[in-house]
Amino acid sequence: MDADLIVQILFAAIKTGTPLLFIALGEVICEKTGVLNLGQEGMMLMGAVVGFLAAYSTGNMGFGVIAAMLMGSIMSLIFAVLVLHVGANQVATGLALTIFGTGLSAFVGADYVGKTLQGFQPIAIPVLSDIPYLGRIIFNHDILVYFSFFMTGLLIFVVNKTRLGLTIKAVGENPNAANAIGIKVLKVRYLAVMFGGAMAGISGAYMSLVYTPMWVEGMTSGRGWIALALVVFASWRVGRIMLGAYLFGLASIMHLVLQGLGLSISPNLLAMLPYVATVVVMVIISADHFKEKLLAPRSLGKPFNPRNMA
Amino acid sequence: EDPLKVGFVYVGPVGDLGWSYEHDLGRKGLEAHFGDKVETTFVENVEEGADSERVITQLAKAGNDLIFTTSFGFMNPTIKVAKRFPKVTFEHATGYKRSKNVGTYVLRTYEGRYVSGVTAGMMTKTNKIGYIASFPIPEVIRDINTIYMAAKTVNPDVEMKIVWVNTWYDPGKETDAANALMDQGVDILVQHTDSPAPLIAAEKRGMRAFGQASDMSQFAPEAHIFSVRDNWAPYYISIADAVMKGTWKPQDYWGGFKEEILTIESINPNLPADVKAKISETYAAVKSGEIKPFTGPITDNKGNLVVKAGYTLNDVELAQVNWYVEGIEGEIPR
Amino acid sequence: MILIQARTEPSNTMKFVSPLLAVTLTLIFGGILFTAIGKSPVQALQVLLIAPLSDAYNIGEMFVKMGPLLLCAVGLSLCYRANMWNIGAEGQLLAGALGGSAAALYFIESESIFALPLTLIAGMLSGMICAAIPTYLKLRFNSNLILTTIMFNYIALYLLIWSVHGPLRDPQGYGFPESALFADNTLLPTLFEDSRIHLGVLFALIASVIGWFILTKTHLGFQVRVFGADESAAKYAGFKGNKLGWLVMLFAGALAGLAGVSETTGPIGQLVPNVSPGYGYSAIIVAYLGRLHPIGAIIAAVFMAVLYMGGDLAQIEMGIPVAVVSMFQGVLLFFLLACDFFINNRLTFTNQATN
Amino acid sequence: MKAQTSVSRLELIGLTKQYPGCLANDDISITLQPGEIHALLGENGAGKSTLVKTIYGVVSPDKGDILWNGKEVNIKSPSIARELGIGMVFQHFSLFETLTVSQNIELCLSKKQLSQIDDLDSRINTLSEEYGLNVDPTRYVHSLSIGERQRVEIMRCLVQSVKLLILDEPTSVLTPQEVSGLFDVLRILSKEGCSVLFISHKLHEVTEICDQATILRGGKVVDTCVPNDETPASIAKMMVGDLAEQDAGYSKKEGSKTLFTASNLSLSSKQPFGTALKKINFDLKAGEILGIAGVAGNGQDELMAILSGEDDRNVGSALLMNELEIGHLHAGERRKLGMAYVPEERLGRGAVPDMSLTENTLLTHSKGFVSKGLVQWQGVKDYTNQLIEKYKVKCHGEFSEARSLSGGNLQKFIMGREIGQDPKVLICAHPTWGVDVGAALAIHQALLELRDQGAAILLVSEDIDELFLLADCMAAVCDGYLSPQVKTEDTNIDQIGQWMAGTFINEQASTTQPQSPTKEAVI
Ligand SMILES: Nc1ncnc2c1ncn2[C@@H]1O[C@H](COP(=O)(O)OP(=O)(O)OP(=O)(O)O)[C@@H](O)[C@H]1O
Ligand SMILES: Nc1ncnc2c1ncn2[C@@H]1O[C@H](COP(=O)(O)OP(=O)(O)OP(=O)(O)O)[C@@H](O)[C@H]1O
Ligand SMILES: [Mg+2]
Ligand SMILES: [Mg+2]
Repeated sequence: MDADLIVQILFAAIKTGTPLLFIALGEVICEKTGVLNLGQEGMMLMGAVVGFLAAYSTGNMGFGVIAAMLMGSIMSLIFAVLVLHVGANQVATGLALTIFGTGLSAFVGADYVGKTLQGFQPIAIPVLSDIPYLGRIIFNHDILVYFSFFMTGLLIFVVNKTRLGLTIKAVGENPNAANAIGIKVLKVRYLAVMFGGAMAGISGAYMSLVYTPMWVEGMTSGRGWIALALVVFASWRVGRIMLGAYLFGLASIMHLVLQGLGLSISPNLLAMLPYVATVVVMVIISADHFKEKLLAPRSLGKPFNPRNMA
Repeated sequence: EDPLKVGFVYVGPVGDLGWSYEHDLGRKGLEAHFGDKVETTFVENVEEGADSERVITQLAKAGNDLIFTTSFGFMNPTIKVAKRFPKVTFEHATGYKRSKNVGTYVLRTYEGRYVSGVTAGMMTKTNKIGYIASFPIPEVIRDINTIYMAAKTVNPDVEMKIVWVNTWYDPGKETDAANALMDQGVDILVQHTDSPAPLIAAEKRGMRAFGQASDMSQFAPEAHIFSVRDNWAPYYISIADAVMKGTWKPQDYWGGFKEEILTIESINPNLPADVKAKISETYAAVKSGEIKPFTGPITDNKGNLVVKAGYTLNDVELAQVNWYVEGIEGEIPR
Repeated sequence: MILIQARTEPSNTMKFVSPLLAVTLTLIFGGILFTAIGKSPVQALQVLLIAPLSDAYNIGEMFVKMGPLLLCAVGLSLCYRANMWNIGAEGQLLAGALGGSAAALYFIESESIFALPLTLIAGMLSGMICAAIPTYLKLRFNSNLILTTIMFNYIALYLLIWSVHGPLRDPQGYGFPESALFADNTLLPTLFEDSRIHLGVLFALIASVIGWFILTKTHLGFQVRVFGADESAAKYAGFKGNKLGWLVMLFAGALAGLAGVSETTGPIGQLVPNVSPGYGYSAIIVAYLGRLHPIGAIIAAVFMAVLYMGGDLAQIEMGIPVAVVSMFQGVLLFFLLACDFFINNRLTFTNQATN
Repeated sequence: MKAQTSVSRLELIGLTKQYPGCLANDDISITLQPGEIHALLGENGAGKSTLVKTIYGVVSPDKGDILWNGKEVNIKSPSIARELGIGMVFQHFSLFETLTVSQNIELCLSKKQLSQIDDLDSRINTLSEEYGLNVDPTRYVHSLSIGERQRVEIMRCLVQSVKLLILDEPTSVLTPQEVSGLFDVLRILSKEGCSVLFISHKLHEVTEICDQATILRGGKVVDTCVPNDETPASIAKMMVGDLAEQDAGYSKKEGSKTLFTASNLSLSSKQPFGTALKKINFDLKAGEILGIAGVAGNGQDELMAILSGEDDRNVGSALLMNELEIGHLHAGERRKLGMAYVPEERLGRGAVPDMSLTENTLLTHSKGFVSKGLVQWQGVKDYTNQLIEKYKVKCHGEFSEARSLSGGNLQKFIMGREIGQDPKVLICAHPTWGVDVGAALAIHQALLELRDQGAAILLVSEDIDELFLLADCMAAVCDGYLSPQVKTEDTNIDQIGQWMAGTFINEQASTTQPQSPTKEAVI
C-alpha cells in the first residue's frame, strides 16, 4: 500500500464514519440524561427523506439539512412524550418509532424515488488542506463533515466544562436527587431527546444529500443500530465516539479495500471483522470495572415520574 | 369474462430503483397492455424465509391465476405451493426447479455485460476495471468473466478488480466499494448491485460507470456510459397471453437482447464517436448471435480447459459457471 | 380540570381495559389514515386485524409466525427481568439455525430416530454458545452486554451466510446459496393436516409455561427477579449473580436457538440465508408488550404475528403499500404503550382549578 | 428563647398533602422566627419529611399557604426556595455519586450565587475548616461514606448563604464530636439570624439546641413545646402518647461460648477511596452484644461487607464461625449457617424498593418457605403479616411495595425479618438510624431478647449512647484498625471517644510490625 492509498482510505473512513458520528453524538447526550432511544433508524430515515425532499423542492441544500434536523426532532418528540410523560417503556417505544419511521419515510418518499440532487461539494480549507497527508485526510471534506467536527468539539466542551454538562450527568445518574435539588428533569430529558432526534435527522440528511445524493427506501441500512453500539463502545464519552465512528468507518471499508488489493479471504468472513474487532476492543477497554461503572448513566432506561417521588 | 388475476412477489421494496422496481415496471407494462383484461396484485418486501411460502399461498388463495415469484430464494416455496394449487400457474425468476405448473425465467445478463466489457476496455485509461459484486452465485461469476473476456478483445492490458459487498442493495456500502475501487486506480465501474450509488460516486470523482437493471442516466450525466435495463414487460405480457389462451407450458426461459427483455438505454452522447460506434456494432453482433461470449477455447485461471475449442456453453452449463477465466486474479470466495 | 393521579396500586381492571382502549384509538387513527389514502377503512382494518384469524389456514400460519417470536420473547423476558440486556436473540436464532442445519445435513442419509432430537439439540446448543460468549465477556470482563450481543447478531449472520455459500451449500444447487433440502426424518412433523403448524409452535407454548413457572413459582425465579430489580439487595441476600446471569442467558440462547432450528427444519426445510425476518428484534417488542411475563408474551406474540400477516394481506387484498402498513403498526404500538399509563395512574375530574 | 420580632421568617398556614392512601400532612400551621432553631418531632411516618419537602418546593401541597418574611410565596421548585434563601439537607441524600463534591455543590447554586464565588473549591475548603466538616471538594461522592455524604449535604447549604436551613435528621450518622461541631455551626447561624428547622429522633439533642418544637402525629400537629422546659422523656411521651416506656438501663451480660472469630483480618479496599482493613481481631460470644463505635468511613462498611460475605473475596481462615472456616463462603452460604445481617442502607439493599413486603421477606428468609426449589407463597404472606403486626410496621399490607414505607418503618421491618430467622450470629449496622423513639425501643428490646436467647450480636453504630445502652462489650474502629475489646462496664465515653480518634493504633503498632495507614493492597 502506498501513502496515497492510505490517505484515500483514511479520508474515506472519515466520510463513512460521519453519519455514525452524528447519530451517536445525539444518542450519547440522550443516554447521558438517562433516556435510551432505540428509534434511531426511524428518525434517521425520516431525516433522510425529508432532507432530500426539502432540498429537492427548494433547490437549497442548507434548507434540506435544517428540514431534516427539524423532522428528526419532531419524530423524537413523539418518543419523548410517550416515554417521559406517559411513562411508556423506552425500549419498546424506541423500536416502535423505528417501525413507524421506516413506514412513514417510504410513504412520504414514494414520489421522489429516482430523483437526483447535486449534493454538497467538498470544500478544501485554505492553508490547512495543504498540510501534507493530513490536509487531504481531514480538511478536504464537505461542509457537513466539518459540522460534525464542530459538534464533537462543542459537545466535548459542554459535557466536560459547563454546568449544563453537569446537569445532564446529574439527571442521568439520579433523576430523583436532581428533582429534589430543583433541576427540571423532564425538561432536560425532553431537550436531550430532541437534540438526539435532530442529530439523527442530520445523519439521515448526510446519507441522502451527501453520501449517496438520492432517496431510496431503507437507505440507512441499519446504521442507527451500529451507532447505538458505538455509544456503548465509547463508554458514553464524546471524544471516544468520534474515534469509534472513524474506526468503525475504517473497519467497514477495510474489507472492501483488502479485496481490491487481492486478498482472497471470504468476503463474508471479512465482513465479520468490524464486529469482532468491536467486541475485542470493548473487552479491553471495559476491563477496568470500576471506571466503567462510573461512566454508564445509572438511570438509563428507567422511567422517572415526578409525581411518584418526593 | 373475468379478468386474469396476476400476482407478483417482490423481495425488496418497489422503491429500490433496481430489481424489484423493474419487476414492478414490468407489472405496470402488463396492465397497460391488457387493460381490463388483467388485474394485478403485488406484495413487496417479502422475506425469503418461511414467510414467502405463506405469501405465495395467500396470493393463490386470493384467486390469482398466474403468480410471478421474482427472487431466487422463492424457488422451493414456489414449488411447494404449486403442488397444492395445480390450477394456478407459477413463474419463478432465476431458479432451476420446474414442475407441471411452474416455469422459470432468467435474463441473459451476460449479453449486456459483453457490450459493457468491450466499452470498458476501450474507455479505461488506467487499464483497471472494477466490479462491485453482490454474491458469488453463477450469474455474477459468469458476468465477471464476460466483462473481462469482452474487455480483453479490445484491450489486452486490461485488469479486473473485484469487490464483493454481500448485498444486492445498500447504497452506502455500494458507495464505499466504488470508492475503494477508485482509490486503487480503477476508472470504470461495473456493478452487480441495484442502487445508483456507484454511478453517483463515479460522477463525483470524474470516473465512469454503467447503469444496472434500470435506466440510471439521470443520476450521473457525466459518468454514465449506458444502462443495461431489465425490461420484463414483454415477457410478462407473453406469459399472461399464453395463460389466457391456455397455451402455457412450463419452460426454462432465457431472454436477452433478441427478446428485448434486456435493453441498452441512454448511451451517453459525450462518449467518443468510435466508442459509440463500437457499442452499436457489438450490440448488434450479440443480438444476432454472431458473438456468443462463452465459446471455447476458454481456460480458467487455474489452467484447466473449461470450454473446448469451438464449443458454446448451453443454458444449463451457463447456469453452473463456477470458475474465473484465465487472467482474473484470485479465487471465487465462499 | 383534569388531574392525573398516581394510583396506590396498579389497577387490575386497567390491565385489561388498557389494551382495548389502545385498539380503539388505533381503529380511529386507522380509519383516518386509510380514508386519507383512499381505501375503505372498515375493510382495511378487517384485513389487517381480523383476516389473519379468519380461516383455518390463516390461523395456522399465524401460529407458524408466532412460534419463533414467542420462543425468543420468553427467553428475553427472563433476561430482562434479571437486568441482562440481551439484544442478541436474532444472532442466537441464526446460530441455532446454522448449528441445527449442520446437524440435519449430517443426518441427511441417516435413518436413526435420534436424528431429529439431535438436530434440535444441536440448534439449541449453538444458540447457547452464541449467548454464552457475550455472557462470559460480561461476567468476566464487564463488557457491555447490549453491545456484544448486537455485535454477535452480525457475527452469527455472516457466519451463516458464509456457511451457505461455502461448506453447507447444496453441491447440486448450481452454486446458489442454499443447503440441500433436509431429509424427512430431520424435519419437524406438522401437527395438523394441511397446515404448517409444526412441533416448534408447541415448543414455544411449552417454553412460555416453563418460563412462567420458573419466574413465579420457584425460588430461582424469585432470585432472578430480585437480581434484576435491585442488584445490591440480591448480593446482600447472598444470591449468586453470576449463576443467575448464566442461567437466564443460556435459557434464552437455547430457546432462540430452538426457534432457529425449528424454522429451518420446519417451514423452510433447508438452510437459506434469510432464515429470520428479524424475529429476534421483534421479540424484544413482544417481550415488552407481554410485560416481561412469559404468559403475557403469548398474547403479545399472537398480536405481533397477526399484525405482520395483516400487512401482507393488506397488500394482497387491497393493494395497501407496505409503507402504510408499517406506519399503522408503529402507531398501534405507540397507543398500546401509551395506554399502560392508566394502569398506574388515573384521571380525576374536578371542578376547581388548583394552585 | 429569642425575642419575638415583628415579622416571622416563615409561616405555614394549613398545609395539607394527600398521598394516595395516606394523608401525610393534615392542616399544619407552624411559625418560625429569624434565628429560631425549631425542632420538628414525630414518630416514623408522621409526615415530617413531607412537610419540609413542601417548604423546599419538592412537594406541592394540596392546600395551604406559605408566608416568607410575611409575604405569601408560591414555592414551585427548589430553585425558587434557594433563591429565597432556604437550604435543605435531605434525609435520603440527593447527591450524585459520579460527580465530585464540588460539582455536587455547584449544581445546587444558582448562576448568580456561583458568580459571587470565584473559586468554589477554596470556598469549600475554607468553610470546611471553619465548621470542622472535613469535606474534600475534589473527591467523588461514590467514594464517600454515608457520614461524609451527609456533611457534603450540609456544606451545600453553607456555601449558599441561607436564611432558613432545613435539616432532615442530620445527626443520625455523625459522631458526638461531629454533632457538637454541627451544633456550633447551627448556633453561629442562628446568631446571624438564620432560622433552622431541625428534624431529629434524638431527643436530648433537641433539648440541647432547639428553641421551639412542634410535634406531629399522623400528619397533624399534636403539640408544641419549648424543649428547654422539657426532658427527653416528656417529649417522647408527647410524640408517641403514653405508651412509650423509656429505654431503661439494661442489664449487661457476659457471653459463654465464642461463636464467631475474626483473626488478623486484613483486606485492601475495593474502592479507590475506601478504607483498607488492617489486622482486625475480635470474638463474638453467644449471648453477648459487641458494640463497635467509630466515625463514619473508618472501615465499618468494608468490615460489614467482608463479615457478611457480600464482599466475595476469600479471606480463608481469618473468619471462623462455630470453629468452621467461613472465609471462602459466599453470603448465602453464611446465611445458611445461621448468620443474619442488617445493612446500613435499608432501601435498595436491605429491601428491594419495587417488591412487596412479602417478597422482601423471602429475600433473606427462605427457610421453611422453599421446598424443592418451589416457593410457598401463602406461608410467606402469613409470616409477613405476623412481622408487620409484631413490629408495628405502618403500611397498607403485606402487598405494599417497600418503597412506599417511611424509612423508620422499613427499618423495623428489616430488623424484624432478620431477627425472625433466629440467627446464631447477627451483624447489625445502625439499627435505629432514623427510627423514632417508640420504634427504637422495640428494636432495642428485640435485640436484647435475641441476645438472651443465646445469639451473638455485632452492633456497629455511630450512636455512642445507643452502644453504651445495648453493648455488653465494646471496641472502636479508626482508619481500618480495630481497638481492643473491653467490657462496657469497664470503659467510658471518654475512652471510646479517644479510641475513635485512633489513640490505640500506636500502641498496637508498637507491639506488632508498624504499618502505615495507607490504602495499599493487602490481599
Ligand atoms: N411519594 C409517596 N407516595 C405515597 N406515600 C408517601 C410518599 N412519600 C411519603 N409517603 C407516606 O407519607 C407518610 C409520611 O411520610 P414522611 O416521609 O413524611 O414521614 P417522616 O415523618 O419523615 O418519617 P421518618 O421519621 O420515618 O422519616 C408516610 O406514611 C409515607 O408512607
Ligand atoms: N435453609 C436456608 N436457610 C436460610 N437461607 C436459605 C436456606 N436455603 C436457601 N436459603 C437462601 O436462598 C438462597 C438460594 O438458595 P439455594 O439453595 O438456591 O442456594 P445457592 O447458594 O444458590 O446454591 P448452592 O449453595 O447449592 O450453590 C441462598 O443463597 C440463601 O440465601
Ligand atoms: Mg423522614
Ligand atoms: Mg458507614
